[in-house]
Amino acid sequence: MTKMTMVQAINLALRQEMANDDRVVLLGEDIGRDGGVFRVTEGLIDTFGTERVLDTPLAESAIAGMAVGMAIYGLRPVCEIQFSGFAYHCFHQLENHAARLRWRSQGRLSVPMVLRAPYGGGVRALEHHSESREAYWAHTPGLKMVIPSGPRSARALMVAAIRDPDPVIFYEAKGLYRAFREEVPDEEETIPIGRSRIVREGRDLTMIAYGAMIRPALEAAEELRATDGVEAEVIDLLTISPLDDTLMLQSVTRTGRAVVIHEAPRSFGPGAEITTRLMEGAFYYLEAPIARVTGYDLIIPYFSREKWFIPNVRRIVDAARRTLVS
Amino acid sequence: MTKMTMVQAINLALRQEMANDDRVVLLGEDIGRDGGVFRVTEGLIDTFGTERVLDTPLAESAIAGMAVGMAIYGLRPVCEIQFSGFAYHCFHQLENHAARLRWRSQGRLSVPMVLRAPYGGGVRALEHHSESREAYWAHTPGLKMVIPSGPRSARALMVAAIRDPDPVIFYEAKGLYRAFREEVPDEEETIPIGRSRIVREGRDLTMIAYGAMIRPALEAAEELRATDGVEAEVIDLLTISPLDDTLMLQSVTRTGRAVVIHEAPRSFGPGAEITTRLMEGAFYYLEAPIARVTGYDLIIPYFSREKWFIPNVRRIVDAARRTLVS
Amino acid sequence: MPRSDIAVTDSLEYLSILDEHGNLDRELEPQLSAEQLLDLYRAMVRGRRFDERLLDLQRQGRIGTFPPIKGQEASQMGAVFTLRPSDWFVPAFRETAAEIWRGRSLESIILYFNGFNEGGLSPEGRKDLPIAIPVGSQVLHAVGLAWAARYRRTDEIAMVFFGDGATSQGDFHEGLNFAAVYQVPAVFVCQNNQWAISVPVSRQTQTPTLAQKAHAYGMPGIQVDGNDVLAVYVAAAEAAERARNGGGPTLIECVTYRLMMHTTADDPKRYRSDEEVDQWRQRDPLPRFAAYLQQKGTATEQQLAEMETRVLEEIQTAVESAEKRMEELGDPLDMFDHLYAELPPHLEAQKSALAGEIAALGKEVDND
Amino acid sequence: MPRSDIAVTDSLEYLSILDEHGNLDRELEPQLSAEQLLDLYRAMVRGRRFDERLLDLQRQGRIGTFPPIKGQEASQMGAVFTLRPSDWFVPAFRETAAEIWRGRSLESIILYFNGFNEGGLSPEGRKDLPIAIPVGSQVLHAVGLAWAARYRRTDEIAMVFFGDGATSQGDFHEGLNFAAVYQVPAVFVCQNNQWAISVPVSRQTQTPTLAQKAHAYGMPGIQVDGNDVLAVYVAAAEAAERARNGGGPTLIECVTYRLMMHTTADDPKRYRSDEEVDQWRQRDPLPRFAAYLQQKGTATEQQLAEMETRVLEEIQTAVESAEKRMEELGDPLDMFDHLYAELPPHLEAQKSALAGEIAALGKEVDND
Ligand SMILES: Cc1ncc(C[n+]2csc(CCOP(=O)(O)OP(=O)(O)O)c2C)c(N)n1
Ligand SMILES: Cc1ncc(C[n+]2csc(CCOP(=O)(O)OP(=O)(O)O)c2C)c(N)n1
Ligand SMILES: [Mg+2]
Ligand SMILES: [Mg+2]
Repeated sequence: MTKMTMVQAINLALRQEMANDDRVVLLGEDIGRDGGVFRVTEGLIDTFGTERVLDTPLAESAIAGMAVGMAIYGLRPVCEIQFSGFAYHCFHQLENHAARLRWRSQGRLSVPMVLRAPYGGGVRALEHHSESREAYWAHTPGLKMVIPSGPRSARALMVAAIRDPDPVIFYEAKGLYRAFREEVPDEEETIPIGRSRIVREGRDLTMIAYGAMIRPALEAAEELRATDGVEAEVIDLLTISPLDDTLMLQSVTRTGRAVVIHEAPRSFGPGAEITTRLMEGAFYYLEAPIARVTGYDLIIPYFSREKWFIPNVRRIVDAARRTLVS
Repeated sequence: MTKMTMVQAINLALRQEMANDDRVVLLGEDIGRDGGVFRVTEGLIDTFGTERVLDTPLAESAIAGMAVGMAIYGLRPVCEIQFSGFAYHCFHQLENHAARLRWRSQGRLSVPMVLRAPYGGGVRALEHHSESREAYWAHTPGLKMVIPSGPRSARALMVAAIRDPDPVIFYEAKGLYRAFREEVPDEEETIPIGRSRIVREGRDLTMIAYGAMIRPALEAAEELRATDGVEAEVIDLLTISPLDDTLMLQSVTRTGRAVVIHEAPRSFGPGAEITTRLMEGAFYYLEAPIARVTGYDLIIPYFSREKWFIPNVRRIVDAARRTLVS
Repeated sequence: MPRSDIAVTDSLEYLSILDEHGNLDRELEPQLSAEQLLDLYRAMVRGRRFDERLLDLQRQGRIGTFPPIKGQEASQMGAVFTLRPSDWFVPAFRETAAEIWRGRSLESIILYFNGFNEGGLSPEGRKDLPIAIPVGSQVLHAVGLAWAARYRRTDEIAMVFFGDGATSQGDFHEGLNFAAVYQVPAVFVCQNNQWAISVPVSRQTQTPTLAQKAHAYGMPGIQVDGNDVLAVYVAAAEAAERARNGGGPTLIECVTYRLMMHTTADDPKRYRSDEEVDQWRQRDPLPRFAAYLQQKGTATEQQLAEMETRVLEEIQTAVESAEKRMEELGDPLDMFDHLYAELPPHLEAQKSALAGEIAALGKEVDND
Repeated sequence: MPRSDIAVTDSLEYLSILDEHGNLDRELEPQLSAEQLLDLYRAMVRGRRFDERLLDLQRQGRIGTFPPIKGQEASQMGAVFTLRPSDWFVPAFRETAAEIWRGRSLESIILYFNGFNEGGLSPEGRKDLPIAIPVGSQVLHAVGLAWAARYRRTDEIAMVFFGDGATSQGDFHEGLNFAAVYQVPAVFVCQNNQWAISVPVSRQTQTPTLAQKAHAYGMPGIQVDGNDVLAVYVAAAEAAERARNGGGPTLIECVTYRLMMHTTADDPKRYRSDEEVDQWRQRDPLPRFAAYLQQKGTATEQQLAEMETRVLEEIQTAVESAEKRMEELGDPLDMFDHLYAELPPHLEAQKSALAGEIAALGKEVDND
């Protein structure tokens, strides 16, 4: 066990998988010499050389499209898109090809690639550098969409993503990169993709969140206990798609109340699917409308105002209280 | 009043707006000499010349990006993306720019463009030619997402879209292009963007649909009346985003039961947002779980199987019955 | 300090060996064996006749929309003929002759164009990608494949096909740039058939050639008479050898012509003249090559005719077997296969819901 | 029939007028008035000094991340100086000097880099786009603007800036192709500052110049010493005139250097040597131009120093007024403004929910 930041934990996952498996190659802008603008790939070029860590020219569609070709060949490319706000440049490569090739070839070919991208706000970044649009990928059949919530889950999910036989979009909450350290086992650890987990147990209310929203959710849960004597269960999705609704349904069947939290804009966002699954699967157990605490249906504002956009403990607690009194 | 197909009705809207307003210019692949692969722009190049109807080189990002520039200048470009499956090539131009420019410039600049694209199945097309991914655009703040359900609404919404001060993504159900004719007034008609409408009244159940799904919904409603004595209200959204939830909430408050229908894949699709809005706004009136009748979370299969993917009358009736007995 | 011209040192050439009047440049003529020449010719004839048959089937409603290749047989066969089985072949959607040469069955093509996902199954062990409909997008896959081939220290190369229209796409640009930067063993074959649906190449780009676009990437470019299978072969063989020997990528522009409609849903009379088509008919790659084979004594007219007969029989057999096969296919539940390596729970649920509906339907039908 | 070279007829030139040793090519020297020369110099100095001040502010935590322009003043000012107010200016994100020249206030730049959306407000009536962060994407907007300007029968042109890295993007390619096909009045200015963050131009592309990429589009390309404001001016003036007279677009590559970090979040020591930076410091565009002005008798050292002083005062005033302004700004409800021309109902609801929360918070605070 070593205490490390999420940046270090992802670096560890990449390093170990590269050491284990020479099919794993990295490509992206500034990931080599520079170690990535967030230093996630720091030092990997020194260990593995320019043959396995490719500093690419500046073109996201080429990064994704080339990775599709590499993956078809049998490699396990891990590409970095410098910020998720620039992943739309390669949307067509992901939708038209990465997501479809196994299906189009009747299972004969496949695209085991990972596309990493930092997402979300909270680091006073320039515009286009703070959005959360995981719903785009979650709505795309053929892709998997994963978002870890801290160092340990990031490491374990990254290993799983690299080994996954299908394309995985891997969003990294940049607000978590260096926000805290966690014990990460030195030996191998994976978390199966497509499985959520309970990070706090509770009988009165279910909170469903992921990524950078897990910490405010947990804090909100503590506050609710302290001030209202309410025990909130907190579920960390980890995988957004395929969405694991088993745990959340079990939980809501017990609690009857739910708050769904994400940074992404509200409308047509992940919270809508989560809410709908709960409505479909636990309708008769619901005691109150499910509440969404989300980003507004706006572009995330420049950083002087972003704290007003991103859900915080107060908004979560308020929503939980409204849910509890109904 | 003239009876016309949806292709003719959209053509009429374009023709009249072009005649009225020299800011309106069209651009896209094969929209000139060829009149568009579906003939929506047929004859317009003869009337308005190559200066206002641009046959572009083959590049969707350029079509959208050039339209952004034209719109900033003060024109009203209407671009055609030949099939919505190729609109992902210009995702970044739409998300990074079209959707943001008014906001980024504090209202000083704007992008009054329309991006037309045929979507959906039902015409035995090749792969990549039949998808429904309106949720991508609906989840994008700064865009509007419109889908007419027949000739008359297509004409009236197209006029509104062209006149709209903000960027509008306009999906045309290709299965409706020549499916039926409707009376379309010769004189001007518009439907306000952001407003849904009731296309069939009923007290027992609310069906919410749009585009090509309105006809099977109406047929299902007839069947339910005939066989079950049930009166279904059918709401045609017309605009997907901004989503008008007023009418649907009023309706469900009365009926207590709802079925949401779309061709798009189910998970993280438009139905999730619609369901969630109903859950949020009419929770205490709901008598049964809201049902979704949608495409599966698959790529729409090649045409020999597509009828099994696209929601049909039988599936809608079944879902309605399940909703009614709960 | 001055104002001076900058010289571009990458080569840019035009190549033609056997022209439409039968003139042959003996110095440039490739040394192909009789067997190779006949293989080439047979593949071109197979492409032509199968195309014609597909058009019939389409007109009879027995298959859906498809893109005819007529006129482009030399341009694709001359190029793909230089590949080894161990090389990677990355088609666009108008390379039917090349696909068949690489081992794709006629049946699978019929299935595909009749809307059966089963038509996507590529021959096992073959290094062929399925067709790519999103124009230009496949260029990047070839770059990735070629990169991986070199990473694995093989002598494999990747050859990718695309049209004149595709050169306008960002993916073409990004792909050629990456290929040149990484000096991957790739050959980029542009079938310039003069049209991208209704847009002529003169309105697709302002440049007089497509080959010169190579200069934007620092790679050699060559323009060849794409209806001259010998010229295409020579250009492709050179490019393939260069790639194999670590010399990096090449852009080849084959100047050819789409003699038929864009797809069967298209009506070319709307945008181009019969005269233009007639002119290009004079330059048909097949008769030119047939005459060459006869002059050279590689085959008699009679032998070539027999070859045609055998090809037609082969096609007939394939059509029959495909139609039989399609009667058996079509289980809707199959659409849930192959999206992911493992079916996730939500799709499992959707699949069994559909299975339930189908079972219920069956009962209804039984009860009728 | 044979194998023959294809000649590319579009021009490709290199231009330098005033080199780093002070050598001047008098034949090519542009005829600029003293006033124009001083305007140019002042704009370059303003760019330089403001940049330095922004860096101070950033290091003191008074603004957020920003991209310094130091070293690129000539490359942007020489080009933008040729525009008329009625022309369109389309920047990337490293054209601060050019933006200011066009009329953007120093305050708005400070606001922008300190995370205030209000910094996006461009000067009224100005035909300037806001900066574009998604690399290369703005190239297409310039094409649309230029097209529209011609459609409206104006004599306006559009000039767009981008970096060496941007030339790898599909949008660059698509934009130049569209521009050439439609022969729009656009000038494409590539500031080749040798680096795209940590990637040197030699790994961005295999071509020895970026200017030669013009040949892929059938337009003239010219490479200029981007640290020589006279050369940049001459090349841009020619291109602008060509565009204005219906001669179509031009690609200009300004060979320059980013003397500082990519942005203040970057550490260039990770990827480039101090020696390289030092070499380029010798080629700094400012001293070169200052010496020219003095030799020519346009201004004395003393006068130039006074100009600097006034520029510094101007900057000081702007910083003070921006900081004052920012104290007043920041109402969170403002983030709901300007997304759409009219606020739709769901956003109206979200806005009033937030207003309610803020009011409640206010009360809480009051109750404390
Ligand atoms: C990205 C994309 N945009 C549009 C289309 C529709 N489309 C199919 S083929 C075609 C023209 C292709 O022209 P070209 O590249 O010259 O190939 P050709 O058809 O002549 O073989 C178009 C516009 C598509 N398939 N993909
Ligand atoms: C589409 C996109 N991808 C990645 C980035 C991140 N990024 C910002 S600037 C930059 C390098 C740009 O290099 P260049 O075009 O040479 O301009 P310079 O920074 O040198 O002025 C990168 C990779 C971005 N802003 N947009
Ligand atoms: Mg073509
Ligand atoms: Mg640069």
